[in-house]
Order: sequence, then C-alpha cells, then structure tokens
Amino acid sequence: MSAASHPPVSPWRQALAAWRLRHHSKLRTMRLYAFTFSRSLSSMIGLGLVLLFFFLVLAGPWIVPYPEDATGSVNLDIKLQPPSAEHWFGTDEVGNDIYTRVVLGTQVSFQIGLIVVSIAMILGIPLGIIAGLSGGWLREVIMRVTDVFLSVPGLVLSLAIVAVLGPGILNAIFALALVWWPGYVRLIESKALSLKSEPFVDAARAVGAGMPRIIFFHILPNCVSPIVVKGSMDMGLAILAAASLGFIGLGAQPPHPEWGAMISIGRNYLPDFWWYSTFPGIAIYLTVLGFNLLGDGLRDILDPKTRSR
Amino acid sequence: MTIRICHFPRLVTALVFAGLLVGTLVVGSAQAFERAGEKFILVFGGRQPVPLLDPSQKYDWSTRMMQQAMYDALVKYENDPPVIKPWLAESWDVSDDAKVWTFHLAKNAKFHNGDPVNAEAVRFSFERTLKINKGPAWMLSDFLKPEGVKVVDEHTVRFELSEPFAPFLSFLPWWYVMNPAQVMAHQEGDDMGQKWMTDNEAGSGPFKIKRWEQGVLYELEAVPDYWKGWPQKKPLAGVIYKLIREAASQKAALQKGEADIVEGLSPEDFDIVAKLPGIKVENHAGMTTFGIKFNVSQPPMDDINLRKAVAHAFDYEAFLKIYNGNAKLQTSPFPFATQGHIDVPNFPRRDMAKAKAYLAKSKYPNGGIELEYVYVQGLEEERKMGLVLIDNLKPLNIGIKMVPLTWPNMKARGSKMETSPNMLAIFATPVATDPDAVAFQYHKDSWGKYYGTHYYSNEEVWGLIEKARKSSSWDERAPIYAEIQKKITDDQPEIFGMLANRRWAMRDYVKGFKFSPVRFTGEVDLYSLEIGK
Amino acid sequence: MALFVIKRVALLGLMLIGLILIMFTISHVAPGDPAGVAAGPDATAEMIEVIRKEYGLDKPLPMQFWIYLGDVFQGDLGRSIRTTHDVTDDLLRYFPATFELVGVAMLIAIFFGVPLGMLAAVFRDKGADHAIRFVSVSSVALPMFWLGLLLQLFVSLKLGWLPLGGQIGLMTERPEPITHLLLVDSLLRGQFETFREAFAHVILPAIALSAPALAAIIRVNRAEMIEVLHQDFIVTARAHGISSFRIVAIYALRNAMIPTLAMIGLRFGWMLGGTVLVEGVFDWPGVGLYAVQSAVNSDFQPVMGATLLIGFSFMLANFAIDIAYGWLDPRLREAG
Amino acid sequence: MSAALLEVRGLTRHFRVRDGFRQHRTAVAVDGIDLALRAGEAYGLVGESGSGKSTVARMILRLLSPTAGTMVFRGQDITALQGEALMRLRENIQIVFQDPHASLNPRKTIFFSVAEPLVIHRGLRGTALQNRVEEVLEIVGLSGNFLYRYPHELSGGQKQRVCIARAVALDPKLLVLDEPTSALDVSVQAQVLEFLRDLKARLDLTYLFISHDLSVVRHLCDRVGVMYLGRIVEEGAVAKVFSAPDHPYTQSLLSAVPLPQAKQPAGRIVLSGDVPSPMAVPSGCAFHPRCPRKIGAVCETERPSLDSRPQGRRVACHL
Amino acid sequence: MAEPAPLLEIRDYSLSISTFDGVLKVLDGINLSIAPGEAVGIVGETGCGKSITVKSVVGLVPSPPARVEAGSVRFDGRDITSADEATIRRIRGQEIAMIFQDPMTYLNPLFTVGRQLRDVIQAKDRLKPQSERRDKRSIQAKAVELLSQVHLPNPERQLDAYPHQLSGGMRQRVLIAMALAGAPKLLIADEPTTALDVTIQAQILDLVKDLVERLGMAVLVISHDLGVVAAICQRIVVMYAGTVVEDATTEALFENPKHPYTRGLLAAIPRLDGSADSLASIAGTIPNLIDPPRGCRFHPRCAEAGETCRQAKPPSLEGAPGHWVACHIYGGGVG
Repeated sequence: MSAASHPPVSPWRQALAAWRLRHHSKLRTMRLYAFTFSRSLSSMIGLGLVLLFFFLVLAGPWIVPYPEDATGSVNLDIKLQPPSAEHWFGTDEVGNDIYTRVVLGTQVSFQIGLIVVSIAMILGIPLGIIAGLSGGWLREVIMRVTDVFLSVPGLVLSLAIVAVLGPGILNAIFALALVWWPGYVRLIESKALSLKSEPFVDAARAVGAGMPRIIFFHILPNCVSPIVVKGSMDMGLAILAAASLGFIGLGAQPPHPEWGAMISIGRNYLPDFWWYSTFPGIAIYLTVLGFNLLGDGLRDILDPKTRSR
Repeated sequence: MTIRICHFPRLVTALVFAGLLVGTLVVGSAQAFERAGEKFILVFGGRQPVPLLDPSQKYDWSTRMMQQAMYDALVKYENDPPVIKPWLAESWDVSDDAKVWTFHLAKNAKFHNGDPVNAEAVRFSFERTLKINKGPAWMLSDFLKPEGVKVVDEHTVRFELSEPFAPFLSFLPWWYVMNPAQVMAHQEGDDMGQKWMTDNEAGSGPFKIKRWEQGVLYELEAVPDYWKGWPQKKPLAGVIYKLIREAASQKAALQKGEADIVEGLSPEDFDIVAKLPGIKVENHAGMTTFGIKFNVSQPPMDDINLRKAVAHAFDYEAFLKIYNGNAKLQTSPFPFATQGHIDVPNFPRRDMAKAKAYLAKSKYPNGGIELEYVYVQGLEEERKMGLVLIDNLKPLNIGIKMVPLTWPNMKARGSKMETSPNMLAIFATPVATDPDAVAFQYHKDSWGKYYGTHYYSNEEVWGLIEKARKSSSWDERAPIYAEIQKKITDDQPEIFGMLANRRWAMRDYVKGFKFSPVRFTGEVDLYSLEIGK
Repeated sequence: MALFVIKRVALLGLMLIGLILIMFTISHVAPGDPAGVAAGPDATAEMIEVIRKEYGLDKPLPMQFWIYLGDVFQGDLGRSIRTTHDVTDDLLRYFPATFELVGVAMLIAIFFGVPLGMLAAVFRDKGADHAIRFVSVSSVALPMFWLGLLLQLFVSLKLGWLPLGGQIGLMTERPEPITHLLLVDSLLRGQFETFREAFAHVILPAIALSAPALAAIIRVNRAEMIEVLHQDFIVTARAHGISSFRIVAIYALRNAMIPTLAMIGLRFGWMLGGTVLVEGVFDWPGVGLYAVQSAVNSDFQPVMGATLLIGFSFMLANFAIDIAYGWLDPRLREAG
Repeated sequence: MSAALLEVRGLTRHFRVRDGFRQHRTAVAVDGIDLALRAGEAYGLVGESGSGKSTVARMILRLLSPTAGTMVFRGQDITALQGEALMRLRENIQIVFQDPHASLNPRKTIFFSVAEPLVIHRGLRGTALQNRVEEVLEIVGLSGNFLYRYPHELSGGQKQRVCIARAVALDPKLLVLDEPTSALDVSVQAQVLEFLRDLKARLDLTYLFISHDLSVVRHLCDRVGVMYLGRIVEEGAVAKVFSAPDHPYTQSLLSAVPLPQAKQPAGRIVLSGDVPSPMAVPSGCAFHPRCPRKIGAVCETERPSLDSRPQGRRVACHL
Repeated sequence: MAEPAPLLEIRDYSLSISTFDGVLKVLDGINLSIAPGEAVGIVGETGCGKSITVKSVVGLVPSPPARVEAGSVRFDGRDITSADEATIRRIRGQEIAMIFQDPMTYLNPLFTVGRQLRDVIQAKDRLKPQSERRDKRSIQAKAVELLSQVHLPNPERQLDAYPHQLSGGMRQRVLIAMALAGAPKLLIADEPTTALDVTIQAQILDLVKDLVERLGMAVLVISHDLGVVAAICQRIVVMYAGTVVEDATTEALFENPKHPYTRGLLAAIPRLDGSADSLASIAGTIPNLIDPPRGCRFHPRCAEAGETCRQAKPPSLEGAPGHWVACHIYGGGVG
C-alpha cells in the first residue's frame, strides 16, 4: 500500500481526530447526558421554555409589534382593551400593548436573574470553599454570618433593604444579591467538607498537592454539578423574587416592563380587565417553571445518586 | 423500586375524606352581610388606615373623617360651594383689624362622658395643638400663641392674634375641641396625652369609638343624644370603617353588600360600578389640584422659556382621558371653589407650535436634556401622568426619568432647593376655602414644603400675598387675588393641571350624602348619612 | 441535652444580635429623613427638630445601635414614625393572625404534601407520579401573589364560595381572646359559627401561601421515600413478610420524615416571608401586610421590627425542629 | 539488623469524637506504638476494624499529625516536617488506599491522576509528561489507551493499578498499602497481589502493608505486626508468627479464620464479646476482657510492654 | 439414590433485568436444590448472580425491571414460580427466612430492636388463624426468647435498644433472631459475615452452625469467601456469570475441583499456612451480561476452551455421584 493511494489527510482533520481521541470519554459522557436528558419529557419542556425565554431576550425588540410601548408611550384612546388581533394580550391602562410589554419583560427578568445569581456565586463560592476547607474559627465566622442571613426569609430581608434604599430595579437587584449568596456558601461548604474527606483528596495530598491545586483541580470540578443545578433553579427563583418585589411596588419601576409590577398595577383593574394581570403572571410561571424543570433535568443527569436506577 | 401496594387505596380514601371534611366546613359560609338590630350600621370601605386619631397630631383624609365624626370644632364646613357654619360656636365677632376674634359657645354641648364643652375646653384644645406643634398647628402658629387664647366666661372664648389674619376663621373647622379632663387623665410624662389619644377619643361629636382594630377596621357608635341632635329621621346606629386595600375587594364588597360606600376606585371601576344595579356613584368637582411643580431655582428649569415650552407641550386632554372625563382642567392656579377664583386669560394649553417656539428661545433650543419626574410611589394617576410626559416631550427631544419615591422621601427631596427635583407631581388640597390657603403656597415661606418645592421667587407676588391676608375687607382682597393668579400663571412655576372629580360608589339606599369640596379626597361627612331602607 | 439546649439558646441570642446589627446597618444608610416623615406634610423645620429629638435620631450611630439593642432585648422595638404606634404593640396585635395563617398553610402543605410525596414515590414514573410532580413544580413556579389573585378571581368572585379577604366577617364579634388565635379561640369559646367563618376566610390565603411549601414537601418526601425504599432495612421488612402498607406508611415514612422535617422548618421561614405577598392580596391583618405597608412608606422601625420578629420566629421554628429531630431520630436522642 | 528505613517511636493519635448531643469525647486510635521498617522488606500490619492500623498509615504519610511520638525516615525526623521538606518526603513515601474508586477524582482522567505527582514534583509537562505517564502505566500493566478514560470506565482491578501507578510514579522508597485488595474479588486480588510482589522486587520498594486479611499478609509480607485497640501486641517474621503465635489474641485471630478447605481444624478458639470501643479502652492489657488465657489481676491493671523474644519476635503479654 | 424430596428446587431458572444500557441476562438456566436440613453454600465473585438468584426466588427482586425468562421454582412440594405476592409473602414470612450482609443497614435505625422484632413476630402471626395469634404479652415473651436463642446477653434490655447502640455482631444476632421468628424451614444467609471482623465472624458462624443443627432447618449460605462456606456447608455450588458451573459436596469440591473456574478460584486464594507459593489468577475479566459470551460463559477466560465451548452451552453433568459440573471437558465434547 503506498502513501499516494490515500487522499492527503488535512492537518485540521488530524487534529480533530486527536482531539476526539483525547476527549473520547468526555464526548461519550456528553452523549449519554444528552440521551438521558432527551428521554425525560419534563426536562425537555424545561429546556424548551428556557430556550424560548432566551430567544425572547435576544430577539424581543425585533418581534414585538409595538416596541415603543415598553419605553413609555401613551395611547390613552385605546386603553384597557381586551385581547384582539392587534393586541394579542390586550392593552393596559395607558393603551400600551401588553403582549409587547410581556415579551420585552424577558430582558428585565433575565438581567435581574443573571446579575443576582452571578453576584451570589461570586460571593458565595469562595466563602463556601474557605469555610469548608479551613475549619476552625474562620469557618465558624463565615458560617455564623451565613446563618444570620439565612435566619430571615430572603424576601423579607430584601424588602427591608429596598425599603431603605428606595424602590428601583438596581436596588432590588442589590437587595436580592445580598440575600442570595448565603445559599451558595451553605451548598459549597457542605460539598467541600465532604469532598475534603474523600480518599482522592487524601491521595492528592499524599502526592504533595498544595491547597490551590486541591481547590482548583479536586474540589471545584466536583462542585460544578450542584452549582449548575442550583444556578439554573436560582435563575427562576431570582426572577420570581424580583417579580415579588415588583408586585409590592419596590422593584422595577415604570416604564420598565417588569412582570411583577405589571401584575401589581393590573390587580387594580381586576376582575373586569383580567387580561392585564393574567399574561404577565403566565410569563412568570412559564419562565420559573422552565428553569426549575431544567434544573431538575440537569440534576437527574449530573447527580449520580439519582442517575442510577 | 416499585412496590406493589394493595392497601394504597386506603391512603387515597383518607385524602378524599379529608377533602370532604374541609368542604363541609366551607359550604355556605360566605353568608350575606346583615345589619344588627333595628338601626343600621353603615360600612365604609376605605383603603387608608387611621393609625393616629389625635386631632392635635395628624390629619389626612381618613383620619380627619374619623376626627370629624368624633369631635366638634367651633365651626364646620358644609355644602358645595363650602360655607362655614356655626357649630360649637353659635356666633362670633371679629375686630376691624382682624386681630381679635370672640366666639360664643353653645350652652348644651357636652362631651361623650357628659362633661360640658366650655370655654376652658376650647382654650385647652388650642393650647394643646399649638404646644404639641404637629398636625394642624402650622395653620395658625404664626399668628396665634397659646397665651392668645383667653377664657372670657364659661361660654365665651377670645382669640387675640399677634397680627391681622383675615383667613383665621377658614382654618378653624380643623381645630377640634377635646375634653381636657380625659386627655390630662391619660398624660404620660409630659406628652399631654399624646399616646393615649392615638387610639382613643375625648370628643363631643356625633359618634364615639366602639371597636378599634388597627389595620382591620374601626367601628363607631352613634351618640343617641348628640347635643346638636340628628338631622335625619332614622340616624345610624354606627359606622364601620373597614380597611379594604384592593380595588377588586372593594368592588366585590360593594356588590355583595358587605360595604355600603367605597372610595378610591380607579376611574374605570367607577364607570363600571355605576352601571351595576343597586349602586350609585356620587361624582363631584373637588378642590384638589394636580400640578407638576418645576424647581424654578435650579437649572434647567430656571429658564422660563423651557418651562413654558414644557407646559405647552403637555397634553392636558390626557387628564380627562385618564379620568374618563371626570376631571376639570385648571383655568387658574386657584381651584374653582376657592374664593376669588378667576379664569386666567390665555391659560396654557397644548400647542406644539408655541412649545417649539418657546424651546427655540430657551437655552436648550434643540432639547437634548433629561428631566427628572418625581412622583409618589403607588399613586396610579401620577404614574400615568409621567408616562404622558414621556410621550409628550419626545417631540421636543426632552427625555423624562421617572422616579417614584415614597411620600417621605419625596418630601425630603423637595425640602431643599438644591435637591428639589426638576418636576414633582403634587396633589394639593387647600385646607380652607380662603384664597390665602392657595396663594400662600407661592410665598417664600412655603419654600421646602411639599407644595413649595418650586422655590418660586417673585417679590411682587409675595408682597401682594402679604397685603391680601392682612386685610379684613373682601372687596379689597378680591382684585389682589385676581392679580396674583395672573402673575403666577405668567411665571409658570408648574404645569397647572386639573381638578379630578371626587367619587364615591355606594349602595343606592345610602341617603343624606353631603358633599363639600374642602374635604379631602375620600373624606365623607358621616353625620348626615342614613340608610333609607 | 440540657447543655445542648443552653448552647443552642446562646447561639440563638448571638444570631439575634447579628440580625439586629444587619438590620440596623441597613436602616442607617437610608437617604430619607425619618423625622421629616413623622412631622407630617406641613411641618415646619422646628417641628421636625422636635421629632428628631423625640426619636433619638440626633445621637451618634453606635450610640443609637447600643440603645436599640438594649431596647430590643427589653421588648421595645421603637415607635413607628408614621403612626407613632409602639412597634411592639403593633406586632403583638398582628402576629397572631400571621401565625394562624402560616399555621393553617403549613398544615395544608404537610397534610397534602406528605401523602402526595409518598404516592409519587410508590408509583414512581407512573401516571400518578408525573401528575404529582407537575403539581409540585408548578406550585414553585406560580408566583404566590398571582395565585392568590387567581383564587380570588375564581373562587370568590366567580363562584362565590369563599370570602374575598380579611380574617373574619365585618359584623362578627371576635371571641374573647384566650390564645389570640381566632380559630382556636372560637373553638375554645364554643362559637362554632365564628369558627366556620374564620375558617372560610383562612382557606384561600393559606392555599396561596402553602403552594411553594407543598411543592418542597412533596419533592423532598418523594425523593426521600424513593431513597428509603431502596434501603436494606426495607428489604429486611419485606423479607419477613411485613405488609407493604405498613412498610411504606410506617417504616419508610418515619425515615423519610427526618429530611422532610428539615424542609418543613426551612419552609416555615419562607412562609413567614411569603406573608408579605399573600397578606396584601387577601387583606389579612398580619405582620406581612404591616411590613409591606410600612416599607412602602419608608417607615423603617416597623419594617425592622417585623423583620426581627419573623427572623426570630424562624430561628425558634428551627430550634423546635432540632428538638423534633431528636424525637424522631434515636441516634440524636442519645445521652443526657 | 540493617538500619531501619522508617522508625516510629511512641506514635499516638487521639481523636475528638462527637457523640450525639453529648460533646467531644476522646478516642484513642493509636496508643504509643513502636515500629521499625527495614529497607526492602514487606511489613504487614494486621488487625480488626478499629485497631488503628489505617491511622498509622495516615500519620506516616503525614496526612494526619500524631498526638505524640516521633517518626524517623532515613535518619530524618519527619514528625513535624513542613513545606519544602514535606514535599520531598512525599516523593519518597507514597500510599495506596483501600477503595480504588474513591481514591481517583471522578471528574479527572486517568492521565491527570497519574500525572499529578509528576507535575507537582518534577514539573513535567508536554511530551515528557506524556511519556513518563505512559511508562508508569506500563509498569503497572496498563497500556496507553487508558490515558483519557475516566475512573468509572475502569474495573476495580484496573483502578487499583492506576492508584499504584500514581504512587510509584515518583520512584518512592516506601509504599504504604492500606488494604489495597480488600475491595477486590478473589481472582482480581490474586492478580494485584502477584503484581505487588513483582513490583517490589523490580522497583526495590519497601512495603508497609495494612490489612485485616491474614492470608493476604501471610502471602505477601516478610514480617507482621498484630494490632489490637491501637497497640501492637505481637510482631515477628510472618512464617513464625503464623505457625506459632505467642499472643492469645494472635492465636484466636488465626484460629478464627475459616479456611477454604473441606476439614476445618479442630479446637478453634472463638472469642466472646466485641472489640471494645476506642473511646473506652480497657485498663491494663486492652485484650483482657476477651482473653481466654487471662492469668489474673495483673492483666487488668498493668499494661504489658512489647518485649523482645527470641528470633526477632516481640510480644506484649504477661504470659 | 434415595434422596429425600428437596425442600427448595430451582430448575432452569433464567432471569433478565432491563437497565438503561440494555437487558442484562443475569441468570441463565440455574439449577439448585436443597434438601431439608441440608446446609448448602453458593460461592462466586461479584456479579455472578448468587445473591439475585435467591432474592428473585423469594420475590424480593422488583419486577419490572426484572423478568423471569424461564424455569421453575418449587418449595416444599409446591410450585411457586409464578405465585402471587400474597403467597410469596406468606412463604417469606413463615417458611423461608433471610439474613443479610450488613447488619447495620438491614435494621431500621429509627425503631428499637424490640419494635422491629415484635413487628416481625406479629407479621408472621397474621398468617396464622386467629386463634393461634399471640397477645401482646406473649409476643414480648417470644421476642425475649428469640434473643436468648441467638445468645444475645441481657435480652430484655436489648429490646429497648436502637440498632446503633449495638455492635455489628449483636446486630447480626438480632437479624438472625428475626429470621427465626417464624420457625422457618429454610434460612437464607446472604453474605452473613462479610461486614464483620474475623473474631466476630467466627462467633456468628458458630451460631449459625449451632442453630442449623439444633433446629434442623436447611440453610443456604451465599458468600464470596470459600472459607465461610466451607465452615458451615455440606455442599457448595459455584456460580460464574449467571450460571452454575459446579455443584459438589464440600469435600469433593476442595479435594477434586473439576471446573476450570473452580480450580482457578481455588488457586487464587492466598493460604494462611503459606502453602500457596504464588497465586494463580484467572485471566480476563467478568463478561458483560448484556451481551454474554456464546456457549460457555467462561470460555473467553478458560485456558482449556475449545471450539465446542464457544458454540454450545455446556450441560450440567454428574461426573461423580452428587458432583455436578457444567463443562464440556467433562462431557467429552471439547474439540
């Protein structure tokens, strides 16, 4: 057999083949994940809802019929009209298209969810690692402070914070992030604590691995699954919490199309103008449902304890 | 792992059974509302609590409604247009310089505990309010010192003002008379009974407290032998003020007959309930003006041309639309019911050509600025006005930043010239029908108050205001107030808005409703009401 | 045990101080002027000063904290600046209603959550399981204020089955207080009509409030039941011919109840938090509504008081759960 | 007697144990043991659960610090080594744990696990690293296509080989084997044991072999120490100790093992009672409550010392 | 041979379990019989199916995912292959008792020993006619009696103890006491001593042996440890990958092992007396049961395998009296 008889193999292809060999196991695991995930109807519904949500976040301004209605425009002549062909979800008290506002509300919710969860992770994960690995007084201090924060229901604490700072989307985000991080400390601390006594961590110590190495190569990679699962769930819950603040009147302010605030205003028009508070409510429900189902599905595939049947 | 369970139906049965149990408890429990005894108790469904009953400490519409029911003042506002009627005072004299006022008290007036209402009680009540220096104290504190109230005899009391004050009488309906014996019996420290008076009354009015459940309801009981008697054939047995915070609940309560009068519905809801059988809506022009105050002391709103541009760009019709026609646009800085109101000629209305012309003359000929619009968080109508502003000012290339603040924070912002926002939405109800009560809002001494956040400055106007309040002759005062209205309009310290109608929805058997525009938004005079069933 | 309790109580006190510190810190970065609020709309500068002195707002911060801390431990939570009421009095007045609401909601959540979780575990991956899981996930995702509005709309307004809001009918006299809990008092006083009315009033808000807890209890109970049913000792019981019902309803349930109990404790706190949403919707005269009303008006002392009360109740609940743990789990009951 | 590679004196370890609601109690896991490993030998440490044998292993690796006692490795006191010196020690002493599955990071490839010591100590990377890892895996009999697999894809025996590969990657002098085969099936155990024997010869290793399985120790080790409740009760050459145990505990231990043969030997000693808790170690000779040959009060009051007996044996018994 | 009718007889029993990866052919034509009063051991490595065989027979393997593909099970003269849950439970309760590997996890940690023991006694009583059921008092007495039967010191006091308060050996005794509650005809001991220390193991083995002799019940011991089985049993069944490869008396098995797997297994065991100089190991690994090797399931690891071994499943043949081997070599079919 001569070399000429083969078509020349492009280096790109070679690299790909090498890459596939190296990551053979990972790819297989991914395929397994995908397969397991796709077999669960509820997970797929969750994924679908979350994808829809992200689609609306990105494409919202281009697909809504009246984008200016989300930035404070007034059409008092058509206020409070029931759902119709022009206004799928009806109009609100100043004649804005509720469909437009609900769709564009995804952006507000997405911002809130993402920022709250990110801040919570940025604060919570390092503190959790420190507390879990250090032990002694440092752990005590971190965990006790965490306990204090967790001893008040998050909604009440954020209510108090917003009450002081004044209503507004930024203050709401700040307040929610401030009450959200302790959850991550708890999660990571307990995970780190149990990982710390795993033989493979002992083994790493025995071959001379230092603290940073143990944290970054042994503890953190094994915390990824619970973080991903919690993160997904928390996206939904943070959106829900922000909507709750909006409902009380302390969250996002007009003309921001925030769902909770819309329901809050809409309830003044119940029961005769039912569509006003109904559609934002459905939007919250579906979004939170989506993130929850997705989180559940991720837990099923990432957490080996529930994976084995 | 699945377990084959033969006995599981047991569990299901238990669940179903429990459900049924709950069901039997509930069915039929939503019973219709009934009135007790031969007499009727009227139920008023209101949204605002009455946290603090003491007339020396606080007034707002719900509080004053209760104070008016339980206390008497020397005089009382009634009717539309409002007139001042003798009440505890049967008559009064005033010196020519409007400095000394003498009141002759009714001889049969007595407090709920039987003590007579005498000159000493009046003196004590004024002294108490002035000393505590809260609530209505500001109305008179500049002219009346505690020492200025003199007991002449058992039934005569004299007020000696430190300087002439023509509108004196118009403020007196809000100065209620309390029983000194009861108040001082509950003094803690030197609080003059403030703590006790929060949830208790010591009045002589037509009603007294029966139940006082903070945050839930307040029940009043009629005083059968009220010293002034009852105007109606079949007086009420009492009134329940029920806190119903949600519009939907208010409507439902009204429909089911669980409430007889409700206030504070949205304009749409009033229109809807008006069409329902058995329900009528009282609809009256009020004295509350809605305006958007500019801060004229700070850039950019110190530029009169910008102010005029904004005022001419604003769509005044939107007010009428928001209220479904149940509002009246202002034609002067003064409300219609104020004495001496005139229709100011060329009062600003929407005119984009003019608006652009004014803008061109201003320092911001091409717009490009963003103005802050501060309003009370939770006030629907103010929020909508904000949205209207955004919409209206877009063509001028002026942006609006809507900032909802709680009332206290908003007041805090407005209390300093530097922090007072570009635009501030204010509902203001003058406490008296005398024009001074409105005109004085544009005086330097009002700066920093919630109605003085414009920091309006015009020496000439100030002079006129001072001159008018010292004169006791109406003929002399009337032209001055006409002049004041025109001058203020010229200076455009605010967008002069509208006066929204006051509306109450009530069952059609509620009779004896007497409207008076000088009362606050939801405030009803409970004294004359009856149930005609 | 005594030592344990003492330590826990000490910890409780420490956490309470921590909470007070957090709340105090939060409250003192406030931009508004509390004294100005109290003085009322037409107050003059000197009127405001009077109030500032009266509320001790003129003292330095650490001083104010120290005073506040002392006051809290004497049961004095300050005064509302808006209403001049004693916050402690207000809270005492409103708390029984909240407690009752949360109690009923928790009973609903447990009463339905535990059996449903069990059913779902037993019929894992069958229709019933899917249906129950759907209910569970939905209950989390439904905003409870919106659920409350829907319930009002359909059950009260449309069907007219249950009252729209409030704790009791207008004309109904409250029973002479014994426990200050309406449901309990009306029963103790033998006023069954009042009880029925109060019960009818509590159902809808309690359902709205219980939704997330119901979901959580179902979820935990299901997961734990599945886990427990996989355990070896279940095999022992089955191998000895003990009936399936007994195995599931007694053996496995007791084991699954331990984590469920932890969830219940956690949810108790969240429910207390949920009252700020639900009480407003249903006009329920409780602490949550009080907190929201105060928060919206920047009246901070009541918000602080309510937060402390809710936090403290939550801590107490968890304390109780810890004790209940010992009762359920002999491994912890050990030793005196 | 050649110089000891590792010499342990009075090694002691206490644990603070949480016991229900009650607060901490002290458990004596290791109670002052003396031990000397000669270079090139395989020393077996046997005992039942709770005897403290694994704690000894962890202390030698400095994964746990001793409560008391000293450890000298190749003439250097390693009891309190820190930093750089500790790193160097870990090049020379390595450990293989009981559960091969748990001792491999489930999120990392085999390559990562085996490479880890090489990266840390030798700073290898790239091809050099790859070559050395393959070489080491070759030593333990695993060919290169295992490199990018994850632990869950390997069988128990393969995983244990990976663990051994990681342990020998740095050419250590002493290998501590903590029950390396107890999680494995008999046939796999046989493979691993044979391989360990072979490896020791090839790499010139010294083994500290910890096990509860007497037959395995008998098969692999030269000398054996028997532990009971944190103390060594008997020590000596494997063949001697197993054929003629001196300590009553050793005797009953050996006698208790059911043999895979048709006829079980007659006269088995079956001890009564349970092993006492390390939180309540009996006074005197810790074995006295169960001892079938207790001679009297001295056993209850006086702790027997580990005395040297002929043929290099040591026994701690009053007999 | 005049053997008594077997107490338990498993014939050509095949079982499959469906999993995520596919259908596991867990058991393939198992034959096993136990005579009354006989002590039989099953040995084999992890995954050979020894545990699932008995669990399946007594209905402790949930179905689905498990499915009996073929075969029959007779117990005490009755065919129980497809008996309903109630029947199986009756047999489990009354006639077959089981003890398991880890005595800690097989006792409910939240209930006292007494409660669990009384529940078991009561459950067994329920299967009897009303008149024979015990009252509360005699249930308690029975519980005490059972505990003393397994030589648990202070039986009355131990009834109030929780499992965690007992040592491993004591827990195993409690489990044995539970097993004895119904006076079973057959005791199945699934790895009864694996979690125990050697000295405790000896105690339990002694106890079991003693009980078998005293009560005259049959016992089936499942273990991976040939020593444990040898200590109790008269007959040993060797399993490999879901098949029975050899079935012989203890003596015959150790003296004259026939199947290559049995021989490999014996050669792999390190000896306490040091008699094994080097350990032989069986090459290769346990096959994947989703797609097991055709023919003899051992053939890929068998040094002596021939073509027949790759093609046909070897029948079980009685090479010597009572010594059954499933191997083509002994059927003369290797070629």
